[in-house]
Parts: sequence; C-alpha cells; structure tokens
Amino acid sequence: MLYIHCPYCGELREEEEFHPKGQAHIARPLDPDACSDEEWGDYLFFRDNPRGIHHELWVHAVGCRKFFNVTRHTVTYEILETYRMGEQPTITAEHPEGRPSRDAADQASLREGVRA
Amino acid sequence: MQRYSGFGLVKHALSHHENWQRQWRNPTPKKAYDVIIVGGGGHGLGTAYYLAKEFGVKNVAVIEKGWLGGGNTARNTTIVRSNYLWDEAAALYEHSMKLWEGLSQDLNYNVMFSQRGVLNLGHTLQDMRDIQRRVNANRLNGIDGEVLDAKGVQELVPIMDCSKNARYPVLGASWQPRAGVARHDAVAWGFARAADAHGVDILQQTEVTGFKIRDGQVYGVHTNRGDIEAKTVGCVAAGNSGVLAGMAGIKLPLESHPLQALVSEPLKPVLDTVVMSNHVHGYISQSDKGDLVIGAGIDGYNGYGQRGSYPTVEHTLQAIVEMFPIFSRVRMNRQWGGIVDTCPDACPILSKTKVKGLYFNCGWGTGGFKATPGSAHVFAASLAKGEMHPIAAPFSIDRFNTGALIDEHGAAGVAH
Amino acid sequence: MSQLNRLARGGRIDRSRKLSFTFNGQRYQGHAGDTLASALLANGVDIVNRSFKYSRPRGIVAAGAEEPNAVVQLGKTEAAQVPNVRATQQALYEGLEARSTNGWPNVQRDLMSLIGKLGGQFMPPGFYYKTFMAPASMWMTYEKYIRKSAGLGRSPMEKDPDLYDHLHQHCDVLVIGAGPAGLAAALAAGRSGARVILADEQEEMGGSLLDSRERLDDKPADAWVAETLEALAAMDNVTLLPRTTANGYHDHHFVTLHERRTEHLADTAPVKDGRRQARSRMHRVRAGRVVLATGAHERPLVYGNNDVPGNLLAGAVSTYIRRYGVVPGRKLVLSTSNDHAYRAALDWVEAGREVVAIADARANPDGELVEQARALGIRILPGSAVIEAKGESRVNAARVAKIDPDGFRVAGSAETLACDTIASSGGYSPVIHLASHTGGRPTWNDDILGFVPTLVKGVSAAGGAQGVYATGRVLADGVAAGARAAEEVGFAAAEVRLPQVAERRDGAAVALYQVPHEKPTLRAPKQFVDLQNDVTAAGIELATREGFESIEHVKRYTAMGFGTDQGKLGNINGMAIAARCLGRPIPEVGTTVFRPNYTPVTFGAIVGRHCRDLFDPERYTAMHQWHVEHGAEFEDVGQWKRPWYFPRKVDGKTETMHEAVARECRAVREAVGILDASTLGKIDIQGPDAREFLGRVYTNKWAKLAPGRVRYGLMCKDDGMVFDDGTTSCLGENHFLMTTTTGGAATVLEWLELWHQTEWPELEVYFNSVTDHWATMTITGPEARKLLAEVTDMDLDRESFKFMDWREGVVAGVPARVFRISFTGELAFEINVQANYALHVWETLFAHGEKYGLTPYGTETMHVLRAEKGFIIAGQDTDGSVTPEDLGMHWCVGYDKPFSWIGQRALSRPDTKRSDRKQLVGLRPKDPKVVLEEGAQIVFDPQHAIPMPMVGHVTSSYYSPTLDSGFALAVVKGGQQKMGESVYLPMADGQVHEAEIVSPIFVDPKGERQNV
Amino acid sequence: MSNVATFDTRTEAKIPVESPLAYSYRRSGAPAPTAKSRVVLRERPFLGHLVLRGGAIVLDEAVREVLGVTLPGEPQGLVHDADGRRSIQWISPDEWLVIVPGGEEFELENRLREALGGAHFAISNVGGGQTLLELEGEAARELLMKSVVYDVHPSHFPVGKGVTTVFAKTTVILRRPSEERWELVVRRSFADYTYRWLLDAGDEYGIGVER
Repeated sequence: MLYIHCPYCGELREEEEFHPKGQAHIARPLDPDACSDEEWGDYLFFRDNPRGIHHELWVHAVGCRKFFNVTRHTVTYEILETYRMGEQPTITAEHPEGRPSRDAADQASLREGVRA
Repeated sequence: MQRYSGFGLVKHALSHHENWQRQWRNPTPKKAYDVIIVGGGGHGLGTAYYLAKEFGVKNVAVIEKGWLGGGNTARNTTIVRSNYLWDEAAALYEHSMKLWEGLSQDLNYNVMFSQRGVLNLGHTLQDMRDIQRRVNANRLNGIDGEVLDAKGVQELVPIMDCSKNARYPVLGASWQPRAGVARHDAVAWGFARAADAHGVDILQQTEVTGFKIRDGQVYGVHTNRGDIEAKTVGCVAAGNSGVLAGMAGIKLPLESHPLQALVSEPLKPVLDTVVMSNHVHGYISQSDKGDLVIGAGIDGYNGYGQRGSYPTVEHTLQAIVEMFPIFSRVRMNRQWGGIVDTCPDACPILSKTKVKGLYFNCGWGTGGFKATPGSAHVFAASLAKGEMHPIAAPFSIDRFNTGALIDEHGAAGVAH
Repeated sequence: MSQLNRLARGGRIDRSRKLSFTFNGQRYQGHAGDTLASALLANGVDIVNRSFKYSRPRGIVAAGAEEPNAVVQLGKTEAAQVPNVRATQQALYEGLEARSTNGWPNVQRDLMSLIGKLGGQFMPPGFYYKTFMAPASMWMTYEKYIRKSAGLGRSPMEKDPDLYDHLHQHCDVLVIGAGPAGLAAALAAGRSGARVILADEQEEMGGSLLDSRERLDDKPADAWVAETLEALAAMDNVTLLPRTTANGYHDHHFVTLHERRTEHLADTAPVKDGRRQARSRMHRVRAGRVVLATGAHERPLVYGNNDVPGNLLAGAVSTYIRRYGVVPGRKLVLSTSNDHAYRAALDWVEAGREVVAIADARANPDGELVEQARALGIRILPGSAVIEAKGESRVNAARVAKIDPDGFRVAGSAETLACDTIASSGGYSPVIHLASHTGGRPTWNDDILGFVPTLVKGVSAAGGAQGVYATGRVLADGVAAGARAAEEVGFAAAEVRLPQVAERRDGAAVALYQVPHEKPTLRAPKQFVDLQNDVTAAGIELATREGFESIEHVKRYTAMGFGTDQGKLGNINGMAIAARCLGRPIPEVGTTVFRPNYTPVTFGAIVGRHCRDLFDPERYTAMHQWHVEHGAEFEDVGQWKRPWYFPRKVDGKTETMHEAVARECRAVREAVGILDASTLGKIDIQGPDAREFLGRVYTNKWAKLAPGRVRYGLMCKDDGMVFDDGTTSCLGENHFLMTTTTGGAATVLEWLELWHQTEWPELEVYFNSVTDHWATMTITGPEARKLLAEVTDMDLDRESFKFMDWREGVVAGVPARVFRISFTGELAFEINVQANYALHVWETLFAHGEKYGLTPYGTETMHVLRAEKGFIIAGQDTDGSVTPEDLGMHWCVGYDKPFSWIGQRALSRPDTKRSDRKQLVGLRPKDPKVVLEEGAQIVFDPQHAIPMPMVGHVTSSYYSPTLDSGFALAVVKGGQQKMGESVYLPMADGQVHEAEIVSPIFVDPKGERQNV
Repeated sequence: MSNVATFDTRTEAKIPVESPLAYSYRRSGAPAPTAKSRVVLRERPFLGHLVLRGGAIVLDEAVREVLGVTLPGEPQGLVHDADGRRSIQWISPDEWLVIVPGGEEFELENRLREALGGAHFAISNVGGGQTLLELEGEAARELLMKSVVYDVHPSHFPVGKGVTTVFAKTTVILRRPSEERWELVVRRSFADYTYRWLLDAGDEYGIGVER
C-alpha cells in the first residue's frame, strides 16, 4: 500500500486518502473543434503505459481535495517525487536521477490537463 | 503426440511412469516462420494451435519471454461465462463458450471445464434492471440465462445470506448454467502440447526486443536469441502489449493495472456455483481442491508489479463475509496479483494496426481467461486470412476515434 | 491416559496447571504452556491426520509454522468451528476439542488409504489432465467424486459469534521476530528513542533461545530473554506484540500484523469484565524502517517413506524436549548434513532415551557438537544417511547406507536400524517470505546453502533471516540492524551491551536435499517433498521429464508449495531436486516468489469491524426517523437509505407496493404529495467566474440566467456521453446552487474541482458541498400552493413566484429557500431548510396537510411521475453511452456557446452523428394492462431467428394510475423518426409484447400543470 | 458583495431542533459514562460552521480583524481564540473551517464579507450539515487508532493540529484542541454510522456518552 507525500499537506499520507486519476499532463486541446477525430480520440483514450517511470495525476480526496502529480515507478511502485499542479517533474524516464536544472522555459509553457 | 487416456495412465503406471514424453519440445528458433505469435499465454498458444490445426498455417512460432502460461493465464480466478450485454461482446464470448465445451477432447488434455453455473447478484433496483436487460439480450442472442429472485438464489446457494437484513440485500441474480470454471494452467499446457504436436515452435525464455519494419510492413522481430522473420506477427501479450506496441511506434488505449485475487485454505466443498457481485464487490467459487477462489478488484493505478494495495483485499473479503457470514472463521491462505491491460470501454482490442502484417490482441481487462479459446480462434482466422474475422471486426482500434465503443461497463448505473 | 512421553523435569510448561482436551473424541491431558502438538506427542499420539491424495497416515513433523501435517479442525460448537489449525501453533487450553481433517471412518483406520495404496501409482502429478475426458458428458460426474475428496477442514455452517478489530499503527522501527536477533534489534532501536514495535508469532517471545543449549553471560539463554523483555517492556516507546504474526509485507513498509488475542484461551473469545473482546486484531502498521528477524526454517531430508509418523525435523525434536518436556519417541536415528542438528541427539540422550545412531552425510564430521556426541558414546556413521524409513503407522526402523551425494547414488549396502523416531536435518533456509512479498527476488548463497532475501530500501534482515546462525553473531547483527534502522529515521544510536556467548566451532555442512535410494527415484519408495500436497521427488522428476522446466511450472504441475504451509518445509528441496533433474544449478531454476500471507489468517480478522451493521455506512436524512415511524420501505441509493414507498395498513392488511404507489401517484396528481429530496447533491458555487464555469461543464447556456431563476442542466464527459443532470439556481450574480443526482454528488464535485484545478485555474470560482447542510422536501400537486400558504407568508402568487423561480422566506417559522421546480409535472415547491430544523418543518406540513390529503411518497412514485413526464434518470435511462441528442434533449444543448464545452467536440464524431443511434422514446404497450419489463429487449422483427437483431431496450416502465395503463421509456435505434411504429418485445415466457413508439411525454405534454 | 446571496438559516424563534445524532440516540441508545469508562463521547451540536475559501494572504487580515486570531497558514494548523470557543482550521491551501458558538456564524460571515470587500473568496455556511463530537479519556487515542488511518501518536499529532482523514469507511475532520480532548467533525448523514462505530469500537473501553 502506497504512502504518498501530498505536496499541499506537506506530509506523507496513507493511500486510502487518495484516488489515482490516470496519466498526468494530459492537456485538453485548446481548440477542440479544430481537432481531427483521431486527435480527439487520442486525447480521450490514448495514454502512456510505461513499464517504469510514470507521471500520474492523483487527488487527495480525503484530505485537502487537491489534485497533484506523482512520479512513480510502475514495477517497483517507488514514488520518486510528487509535485503540484502547474509544475513539471524533475525525474523523468529520460532523467531518472533528476534533471540537471529546472528549465524556466518549459515551466512557462506548461499546461495542465485532465483525463475525460 | 502420446494420446492421454485412463488406459494409458494404467499402462504408464506399470512402467513406473518412466516413459512419459515431453508435453512440448524446446526447439531452437528457425530463421523464419510464416507467422510469429508474441506472447505464450493461453491466447497466444491457442492462436498458434488454431492456426496450425484449422487454418493450415503450420510454420508458426510462439515467442514467450518467460515461461509459457506464466502470466495472467496462471493468475486469474478461472471463471468462464458468456453472458455479456452487448451483441459484439456476447458473440465473442459465446463463440468462446462453445469452444470451451469441447476443449478437453479437442486438445486431449483435461482442462477441467466445469459448468457449475455462474450467478451475478443484484443488490439494488438498478442492478436488477441491468440484469434483466442483460439476460433478455443474452436470450435473444442464443445465450443461456435466466433471472432469479432472492428465493431462487437462496435455493442455489443455501449458505449465502439472502436475508433482508443484509446491508445490501440480495434482490436477485442472473444465472448462466453453462458458465463455470476451468483449470487455468491446464489451458495453457493443453494448447501448448497440442500446438507443438502440430509443429508449432514454442520458444520460451525468448524476449522480443523490437520489430523489423520496412515500408510500413512488418517482416520479423528482434529477440534476445537473434532475429526471427515473419510477414505476419500477432501480439498477444496482455499487460505487456503497450510496451510492445511502443516498439512498433504504435500507441494503444491501454492501461495496465494490478488485479488481485486470493484463496482460502482448502475446505470440504460447500459452494458449488460461482457467485459474483458487482455491487458489494467480490466474486467467489470453490475449486476442486477445496480452496475458495476469490477475486478482488482492480487497483486504480498503473502497475506491472504483480501486486496491488492491501485495502483492495480487505474490501473484497468484507464483501465475501457480508455475502457469506459463515466464512468469517475461514482463513485466507494466499493472495497474488496479475497485470491486466484495460481498455476504456472494458472490451478487448483485436485489430490490425497501421503496420501491415502486425496485429494486436489485447485489452482483455478482467475478461481474458474466459475468452481464451474464442479469442485465439478468431485471431487465428484473422491472421490466416489477413482480414479480421467478423466476430473480431468490431474490436478494432479505430473505434476509439470514431466513437463506436462497446461499453461493457456502461451498463453499470449511476443512482438517481 | 498418562502422558507417556512427558519428561519428569524440564521444559517451560506449567506442571501445576493440568489441562484436559480431546482429539478425535479421545480425552487427553496436557499442561499450560503446551501447544496442541506437544500435548499430543506427550500422550503418544502418532497419527494426527491422513494425507490429501494418498490418505497415508501422518504425524507431527515440526514445532512451528512450517508444520504440514498436523492440521486440525478446532471447536466445540458449530459456530465455533475453525478449520485447518496448525496444532504446532495452537496453545492448549482447558476443554480444547480438536479433530483430524481427513480420514474415514477415522484417522487410525482410513478406508481411503486403500485407494491411496492401490491407486497411488495411477495418480502421478497431473494425472487428472490426462484422463476423465471420455465421454465428454461424464466430466461433471467424475468431478463430483473428485470433489468428495477435496479440502482439509470444513467451514462452520453458522455465523461467527466473534468480533475482530483493526488498529492503525505507525512506528519508526518495526522488528519482526523476537528471537535473539529481534530482541537485540528492538533493544537497540528502543534505546535510541525511536517508536518501536516488536512482533513475534509464538506464544512466548525468545525464539531459538527458548530451547537453546547455549549460555549467555554464563546464564541459561532464557534468562537473558526474560531480562531483555523486562527492559523492553519498561520503555514507553516500545510496543511488544506476542502471538502476533507478520503476514503481509506491502509497499512502502506497510505491514499487517495479526495478533491472536484469545485463541490461546478458547475457541470463541471469552467475555472480559463483562465486555466482548476481539478474538484477534489486525495491526495495520506503517513503519519507517523494518528489521526482519524472522530466523530460519530447518529443511528435512527427502528419503523413502519420510512421511511415516515418527519422522521429525531434528530441531523440532530439540524444541519438544527442551521447551515442552516431551520426548517424542524412545529410539532415535538422526540423519543430518550439518552440526547443528546434533543438538537433537544430545537432548535425546539427556532425556534418558536411546540414540541408535547418527547418520552424517559428511565424510569427516568434526565440530564441537559432534565431539560431544562421540563423548557420549553415540554411534556416528559418517558419509551416510537414512535412505528409507520402515513402518506403517509409526516408524519401526531406519535403513541407513553410505551415500555419494555428488553422484547421487547409494555407495554401500544398507543397514536396518530398529528405531521409532527418525530426525533429519538438511540444513537451514532463512525465512525470506516477507522480503519477497514486495517483489524482491531472493538470491542463492552457496556459503549457507540457502536463499537470502533481496532487500528494498528501508528493510534490513538480521540473524538467521540472512543466514547468520551463531548466537553471538546473531545478537551483534540484531543490535547493528536495530541501531541502523533507528538512525536512518533520525534517532541517534545508544549504547547496548551484548551478553557474552562462547563461539561454538561448527564443521562445514554439506548440500543434501534428496537422499539417493538403491532404486531410481521413480521406482523407490515414495520420497516426500511437500507432505501436505503429497508431492514426491518422483513427481518432480516426472514433471521435468514432461517438459516442465521452470520451477513455476514444476510447482503448478505437482502442486508443490500450494498447501497451507506454503512450502516452508519442502520448496527448497523441491527446487534442488528439479535442478538436479534438469542438470542445472539451483539459482538457475529460480526461486518462487512468496506471497502473503506468511501463515493463513481468518477472513474475520482481515474484515475487522467492517461487517454486519458496519459493513458500509448507511446515510440518513434529517427526516429518517419519521420515515421509519411511518412504515416506509427503503431503497438503497448509493449509501443512502431513501424511502421507496410508504405502504399503509388498510383493514389490517398492508398495501402491496403496487397499491401504495398507485395511491401515492394519485395523491400527487389530484391533491398533494411530499418527497424527502434531501439526498440530492448540492454544491454552493461562488465567484465572478462561476457563470462561465457552468457554461463550460453544462451542455446548455448559463450566460443569462438571472438571480432568482433556476435552470435544468445536463452534464457530459468529454466523450459526449451524459453522466449527470440537475437544476442549478442563480442565487446572486456570482453565486449559484447546483444540484446533482443522489449518487453523483461526490463525483460531480470532484469533476468540477478537477477541471478547475487542472485546466482552468485562472477562473475565479469556489465549490463547496452543502448537501448535508440543507434538508429538502418537495411538496407537489394541485394543492401544494394552498398547503404552503398555510405555513408561510411568502408571496406564492403564480405571477410573482413563477415556475423555475426560487425565493427565500420563512416556512413553518424556519428560514427557507423555496424553489419552484417540478420533477412530477405538477405544481411543486422544493423547500430547503437547515437540516437541524427539517423534522419540525416536515411535521408542520403534515399538521396542516391532512385536509389537503398530503401524502408522503417515495422514490418509486417519484419514478412513475417523472417518467409520465418523460424526465430521465441519469444512470437508469442513460448508461454512459447516451448523448444529449440521443435523449432528444436538443433544447438543452448550446452548440453556439463561445467555449467548446465538455462533451461538445465528441458529438461530431462519425459514430455520435449517426441517425440510427439508440434514441429515447416512449413506448405504449398495445395491451394497456401490460407493464413491460424494465430491461426488456426490443426488436423490429419478432419472427427473426435467434440471434435476433436487437434495436434497443426498455429503460423505465411502470403502471400509470393516471393513464390507467402501462407505459415505458425506452431507447430504440432511430426511434425519434419512428413515432407511431410498432416494436416487439419477446419475453422469456414466450410472450411477445407489441408496443407503439410514442413521445416520451405521456402526461400534460404542454407542461401546463406545473405552471399553474 | 451583493453578487452573493447571504442567508441566515437560523432563527431566534423557539423551533424544535434535532442534532445529527438525534436519530442515533433513539436507535442505539447512549450508555451513560461510569467510573470505569475509559473514554467518553460527547456531541457538541448546533455550533456555527463556516467554510472559508480564498488565498491565505487575502483572508489573513480579515480573519485577524473579525475573529481576532491569525489564520493558520501552515498545513494542519488549528487555532483557537482566547476563550477557546472559536476556532479556525487549515483544511487545504485555500480552505479553512471556522467553528463558532451557534448563532454567531451569520454575523461573522457578514463581517468577513465586509472586511474582504471585492477580493476573490467564498464563504459557505455548513452548520446544518455537520456536527462536532468530542472524545475524552485515557483510551481515546486507542479508540482513534481503531478508527482512523492517520497517526494519532502525540509526537505526530500535537495539540493545535487538525487533519481530514479516513474514519472507518467515511471521512472525518480530526482535531486536537487540548491534551486530553479530541474533536471529530462529521457529516450529518454519516453521523449515525460514526456514532455506531464509536460505540462498537469503544465498548472494550466502557465508552460512555455524555448528553
């Protein structure tokens, strides 16, 4: 059973207080009507399913009710970091030890998303 | 192939069992095959078997990165039923059911398919509406089933608490008498042995590391034992499908989740049917060894760890004890987890892909075991002909873009 | 009967307290401090069970969790039955009643054993896969007989009289196992100030020190145990949990500890101080660090007939003698591969009984214990092993021979030694189960001839659990592990003094698993590997011959390790045998991954208090008491208990639901009814962007809804499918009150938060649930206004308080918000008051309502009335595959809204655009007396052969008292273009109903009645 | 201001009121505390409960001015006023729970709204929808350990802390206002379940209910 650090509550809390909500950083297309059916289908249904480092959206449902992001290894279940909405991960499949520095540019350009 | 029979068993006993043959060979990979099946679980081995036996494609390899039948085939709760709501799913599962009914004889391997009947309980008025809808649809699709009231359920399962005092009293159930359970390992082994006898090469401990693709056409796979060529490749890799698809540059609408199950210690038989409840959320049957085989829920997060979270097990046992208060003093022996690849509409994918010659059969979620022979059969037909079998056709990947989903969990209601 | 094997002295039992118990109906005596197993051995009970497949007689083999045979049924009464209790782990108590789980007519003379003897050779592993196939129709009959031999114990057939509970524990350091390593670790961690839990599965803490021959600080080992336990008990930060088994190690150091609180006292929990106590308690522990001090299990040797009663583990022999004062036989032959097992022989001699010989597989045994044995004049046969036991219901001899373990053959002629007990030891396997629960694959260590755990961050192993066996080193290992664990979570290590232990000189052990026999394995007497599942070395050999080459395959084909002991005794031997057969080293054949539970746990303990009345919350409204008092039948809606209908007693007879609902319906259409609608979800929405937000999540328009007005709204997911609906009222320019379906309340609130937090954080809006704050009662019917006017001075005039308006005022003396919305099609007022006042308002309405015929109605009547009006119920008339267009609710879709609202884009996909989608329509049965079945499937051509093309189904169907006819809502392919056409509903009883497709609005199509 | 409808749901009139536990007392009874009771349960009904939403910086000054206490800006903070009858608790980074003596909440809401002016915030009155239960006694902590997943050890849960967490199969806002007292804020519709759970789990400690 996972023990999850809620970045808003600032402490580790039991998994039972949380709900997983699928892959993180799925942004709703800004202009849905400009999307092809394929693009719309991709947005609705197609998700990364890595065996390894994965970025997930969770909500602290029985707690502060905030959504946040979890970087977790899908085989060991180790949680590598949790971070707030609007932030980007420092640990990724490309940088499993952490990125050298947070890139200001991608901080600015980020958009958060949900899953339908 | 040595034929198995009671007589043969006696004969072998007299020679102290020294003359049993291998059930399948351990061949060296050939350079090329007509068809490669990636994934040596029940579906994959079955596909190879039907290719060789029914569709005349005998130059087939099954590539398995671990041991055959070592994935979800070996980790499920063995329930077989075909009472699905939507026409497309019902056709697929009923096709499978008919194959189950002769499978032991067909394979000359007793898969112990035991048609002890499955009850799907209803605990709310909406449950009962859904049950009626499903059973009516089953009947018009030629699938057996009836709707029982609480009294009918009690008669079938005297040890269940069907009283009105329960938190969610049993209001009734759907009952499919032809449904039941089978011995999961035997399905994989039986298919493996029969496929091998038809000349199929089962390559265990062989891992696909990439696909050979040229001009949008697949022509083989890279493996840890070298390249193997084939112009038709069918991937039947359950929880690992997404990873495989990624190697071919294909995205699948799949998430791999832990699905847990557990067994009690062996008990003298007390439960002869399979009982499933969506509402209080647990399902249970008793094996021929006496274990209560209990299915727990899917954990909400992605996971390849073959384990899930403990509260899922707790909730399941709460449901079981709610339905069967007498089991409170029975003990849980062991729990485990499988990796189920789930689709957004709770239906599988049997589909061509944008890579010519490369097919996927995946996304079975919790429904994979019961579909094994049917899935294998229609997938084999599709691979052999290069055209999706009519029963498989609605399960194309395209449905996620057109919107033509087959929403099997849609039937579960929201309350008013 | 006298306790013929009980020694006059020694052991940790309380000889002053005699306990009587029965086994298979026979009365025996034991002592406080005995286990059921030690008491049975003391009384000379050889056969405790019959084996599963071959029905062979079986006796006690071990003294702990690894025992495969002594699995018994416990309990005096039916309700108190406990199946499959391991006698080695069951403390004896006065009046204990136990029975064997197999054997017919009894365990001594079992008729099934004839079948086992004669048929055993026809039952190689997997035999059932190879037979029972012809004729196909006979399988169910064959299976019926196979099932007759299934199972060990039996389930009780009555409800459990006991209760169980959970305790959520959190600690810095969890130490599992209170042997020397665990005690030392707990001491070190405890001294550092960390919060420590020390759990141990046995009746007493101390582990191997309780039967050790060694001295600590020149005192008996158990003296140090007592001292240490006293010191630990004195620390506030240390929790000691004896009789507590760590069953499951889950992710992130979540461990379940199962504490048996009363199982040593009785078969049901005794009442204590007049209060019921929990039979057992599950500690759900979240630990910062975990120290596994779980010790090691001894491996038996695998030789011919090694299952005959009288074959024991060497360590178990020592434990029974030293801890329980029981010597389980008279003449012993010991067969060993190592020094440590010599303890059994030394203890046996000290107990005053005869050691016939020690067969030692090593050519030159020379350790200290060997010397001691020699000094006692015990005959030692080097390079030898017991190759076969003789005897039926008890060992009567051992065949011993020189062996060549490398060549796997018998190297000389066998000698038959008369004896009644054979103790064996093939070495020790660290208890690695817990470490592998979270996926850690153990690794083979050639030095200790065993698997050692692979540990994830935060877990350490100490002592026997990682193959460290010498007591002095075990203690040091424990202290280091405890101190390190505490340090890692921020506690500075404190000084811990370790007792002096003389280091014993042990000779090197050899690897020996299966002992060779003169005959090849397939022809030799049965050599058991897994006693509980009757798995033999021959079975494993056969499996490998048949192509089962991975240990997982071997296990599954032979059933090795699938018993209730989960292969604690046999798995390593089995792996070694498979490896030998395959000609590969053990680590290459692999180990199996152990899964929880370490030892079986009752469902009750896992369920805890979450059963019976507390299985799931029942949610009540503020008027629930009234509903109960007025005889309501309830419907479960989510967790809510909602009144379903209110049957009246008429002339001593209670109305049927049909009668009650008809009456309730008529009351609403003709007079006035009242519904408790408090369960609807209510969300308070405030902020300057509230209106914009509504426009994005609802399908329809919200830009112009004025304060004081209410609007119905439909919500879709982004796939275009309807998922909830309800009315939303504009309370102020920046203030709205949204209602949701009862079941959708939490989902919708989370849905709004999801979009706000993840996609549109720039919108200034807040959502708060006020579902519980307000109680809602709907009065509806032609007399509703008159009734309301009696209890309020609000202006209820139809012009100033229009349909779809809301107003605030005082109702029955209580501040209220009143909404003129209608789900029945009649004049209706939905009164919202603070829930604490609700019962008063409700009762006041009844005080005034009698003259108007005020009638309470429940969800069933609500459903009939709304269906007559064609109003949908999300989740009943929709199923996640229905679009607003499918529902014919174009009027509720704002295609030209500036923002592409949730669900809009999906509606233009090829499949959602089809004109032949299933669409909501009304159905009027040709025969008005027919009420169609909800869920009935619809066809156009009733003559079509099966499979019949189905074109839709009935979603809602009722008898309408207003129409005096059955009527239904349904979805039908292209139905909206088929008004007036007939459809057919073929039913299970063979009847085919015909119905006409009509508008879903059956009553008052112009909507005049609600506007009066 | 006027863009939001405020509404005093309470009346000064003598109207019978029913606390969320009223039904439970009738259904399950209320064992009186005895000398052997190691834990005592007490409902504090009819208090004023307001949910306050907004940014900490926005709210802090208004709260100090109107309520006379500093807004607890750190997670899990719980602050009481001088006489201990009014409290404000951190619920989430933009949400606080204010509990005041019954009858004060409407005036408090109005004064806060006035103080906050045109800032972006929200105040919702939830007093009818929740009630406050107190647990006191030496076994109170162990009873909580049976019920909540959160660590209630004093080293982890000091006085002045409050959390929202899982209570059996429902949720609770758990607070520690003083050394010996625990407070549970529970939703009205779950109150009976919570009550029955506490009586059942507390039986071992001879739980008594003070009324």
